Amino acid sequence: MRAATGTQIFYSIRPCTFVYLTLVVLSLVTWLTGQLGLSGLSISLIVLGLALIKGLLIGDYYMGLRGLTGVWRWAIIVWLVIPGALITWAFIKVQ
Amino acid sequence: MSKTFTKSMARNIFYGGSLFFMLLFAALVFDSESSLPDTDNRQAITEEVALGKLVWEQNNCIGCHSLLGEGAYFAPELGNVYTRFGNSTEAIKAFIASRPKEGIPGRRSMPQFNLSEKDLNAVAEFLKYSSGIKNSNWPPNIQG
Amino acid sequence: MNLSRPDNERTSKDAQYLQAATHDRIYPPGDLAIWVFILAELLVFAVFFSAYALTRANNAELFNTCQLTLDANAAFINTLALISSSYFVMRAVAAIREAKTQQCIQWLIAALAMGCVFLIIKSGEYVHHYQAGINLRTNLFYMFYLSLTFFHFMHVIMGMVILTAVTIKTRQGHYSAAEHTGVETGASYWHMVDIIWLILFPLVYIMR
Amino acid sequence: MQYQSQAVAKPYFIAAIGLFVGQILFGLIMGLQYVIGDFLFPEIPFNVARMVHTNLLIVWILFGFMGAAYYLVPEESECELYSPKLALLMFWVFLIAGALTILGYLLVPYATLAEMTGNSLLPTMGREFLEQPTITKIGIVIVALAFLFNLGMTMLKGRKTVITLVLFIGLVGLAVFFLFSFFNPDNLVRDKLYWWFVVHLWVEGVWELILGAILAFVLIKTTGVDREVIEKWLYVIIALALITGIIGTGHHFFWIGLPGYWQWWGSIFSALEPLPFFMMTVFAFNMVNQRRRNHPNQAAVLWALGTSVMAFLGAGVWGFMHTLAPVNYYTHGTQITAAHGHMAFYGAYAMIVLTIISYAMPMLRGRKAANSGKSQILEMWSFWLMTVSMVFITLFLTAAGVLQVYTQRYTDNPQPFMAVQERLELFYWMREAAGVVFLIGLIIYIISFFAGSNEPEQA
Repeated sequence: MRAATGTQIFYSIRPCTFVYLTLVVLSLVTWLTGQLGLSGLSISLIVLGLALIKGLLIGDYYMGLRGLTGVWRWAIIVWLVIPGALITWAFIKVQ
Repeated sequence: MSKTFTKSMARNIFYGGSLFFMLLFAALVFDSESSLPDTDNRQAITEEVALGKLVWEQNNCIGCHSLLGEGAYFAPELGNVYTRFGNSTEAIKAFIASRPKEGIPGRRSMPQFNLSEKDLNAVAEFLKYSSGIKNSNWPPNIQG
Repeated sequence: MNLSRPDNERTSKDAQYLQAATHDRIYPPGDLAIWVFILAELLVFAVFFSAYALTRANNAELFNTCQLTLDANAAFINTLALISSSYFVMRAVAAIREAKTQQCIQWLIAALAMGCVFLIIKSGEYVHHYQAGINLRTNLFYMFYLSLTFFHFMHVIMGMVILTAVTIKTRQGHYSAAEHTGVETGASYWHMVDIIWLILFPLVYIMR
Repeated sequence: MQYQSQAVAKPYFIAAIGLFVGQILFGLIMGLQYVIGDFLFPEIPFNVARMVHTNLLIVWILFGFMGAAYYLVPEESECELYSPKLALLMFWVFLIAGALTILGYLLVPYATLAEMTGNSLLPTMGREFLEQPTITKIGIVIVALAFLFNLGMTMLKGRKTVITLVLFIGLVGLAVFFLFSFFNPDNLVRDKLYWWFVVHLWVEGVWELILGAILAFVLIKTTGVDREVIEKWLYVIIALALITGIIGTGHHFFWIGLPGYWQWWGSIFSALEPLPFFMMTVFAFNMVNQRRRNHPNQAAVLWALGTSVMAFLGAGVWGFMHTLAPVNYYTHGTQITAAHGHMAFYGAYAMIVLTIISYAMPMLRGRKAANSGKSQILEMWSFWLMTVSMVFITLFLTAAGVLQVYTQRYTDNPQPFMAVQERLELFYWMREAAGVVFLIGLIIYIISFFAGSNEPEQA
């Protein structure tokens, strides 16, 4: 049994609603990029960057990793950064 | 702060995860089965080839050779022996039939299996069929 | 932008949150066992994503051509569905923390409904591909596209099974403000399903 | 020994060790045939020696698993075995069937054996590791069913623990997947596809559950760490093993005529297969470090730790080395495969059986917990001799494999198979030498059962 001391309450609703709206807007931008037929390295990398930011927001605010002192938050960051870097490298290679 | 790490959750993950991946595996195998006619050279499977496979098995050829890379590594790969022997079943038959009974002093030698003409033909046809399987261009070269 | 800035009306509550934030938390919410599983799954997807990008590097023309045959609109709607359901799940966790069981159940059902939307739209895409004769063996692009999305699709189903189980247990009164690890555990898994799609969507549908 | 019926494990363990000796002798014969091609030809051609070598391996490991189950299930369930008589009967059935099969391999040509046993009625023979006559295979199924029935009934009437449950799931899986050995279509591609359902889903699937359960049992007993903790780890490890291992089967589907997507699915999942083995190593060392007591049987602890390390090296590292499709394209079916096979089988399955034997045998032979110090020292010597020589066998075969790949596969001027084999002779000689050291280790292992047997237990 865990005591309800408040230590378990680590994300409040309002910031998460902001996060939600941010995620919607960023996804909209991504979608519009496709609709406008934008392509090329810089566009791709911006889209990728947005995706990684979205991932970080989910990890921090929804998964509740923000403020963790141990390795767990880093696990998600590393998960975002390493494939992100590999994808970036692969896209640069094509050009 | 205490960490929550319960046995029941670990158990659920074991059962759920295993079931999940078994289903995924089954789905992939099912898809593979439906695609096999494109690659497995099944139109070449005659009764003779089927007999050849039985001869292959009943003489435990896999105990020395590999076939499509699987088996023992004591003797050459035979998935492509048909092409290596100049697309000739005759050459395969001649090789098998001419193995010395007492071996070759100091060297590896294939046993003399005393196959009947029918079995000999069949196993050569089986190897010819095997060489027609589309297996992503393996082995890398003719030497197997 | 400081998203956790305290608001006047909710000062006491937010002060509590802030206190929580400064308190040394080491472990993420939910059962640690699910986090081991989540990391393993994320690892698989990370490798899959990287493999996609690296293969694309050698087949850019093929990938760019085939990408145009995908329905980015459907994928966008699916993105919204998953983001929303993640938000709903977050609300469900917040509700159970305040012992609002009924609200928790409602949010969970809303999240499940969003999951259904995702499955329906994605299935529609698959039917479309199937009718066009596209399968895992068509070419490298479709191999990756179908593998990645189908693998993710199965995770959505898995996540929905978990959320359904959590909903039922919530309804049966298994969780309280003090003890609701199960809800957090299910939520964490569901957010993982979401986070994967958020990378998958731009990578496979948009980036070119 | 807490329950009378645990004693049925003893003949199983003795048979396992006996067959192990046979396996090693035939391994040495084969090793010699690699360099002196006509050694024992035509009396024992290589294919016969290999069949005996691999089949003895499978049979003695199975004996070990059964013995382990008969030993630990009563103790875990806290009740006597449902039917010790049935267990003993099945022991003799299995031993006699196994012995007859091996004698059949050795005394008559394989084709004659096939004819004698009516293979053409239901052809299942002549496929790697599944060379047993169809009748033997049916016998194995019957023994397995009786065995599972016996265990199941015991578990039903007693305490249900995670260890017995996991062990039982593993053993049921072993029996179920073996049924695929009866499926042998004329289509070579489908034959190979389902053949792997036995071979891969055994060694990289359900056997890992058995391995995990036995290891967990020995660790609970020797370290005194809380059962709850160990069982949690066990669940996580076997979950990861199956999550990676099931789709990991795809690493066998690269070059046998199956669709190309297996190269991706198989590579990705099997690349993660080392993870559960790594966790197992961490787990074993953690538990021993957190031990609440020093168990007098230090040899058993050594075997348990050794298993976790060698399984990780053999199955994990050596498996990963050639599991990625672009690498495997060149290494498939070379001595690299042989190297991996040797260390993985020894490290994971031979060693876990030796672990449970090491733990249980003193009790089965009427001691309280452990052998005398003298006996344990000899046993530890045998551990190091066998393990280190297996590392060297693996290294020499790996070196041979690398050279083989370079001269036969990864080159513009590929040499014929036999020409390459001659260039590998030095490595094969060194492998044989390491094999002799392994045999010496095994002999010392057997001596350790008799040395100091009238001396008091190590405290």
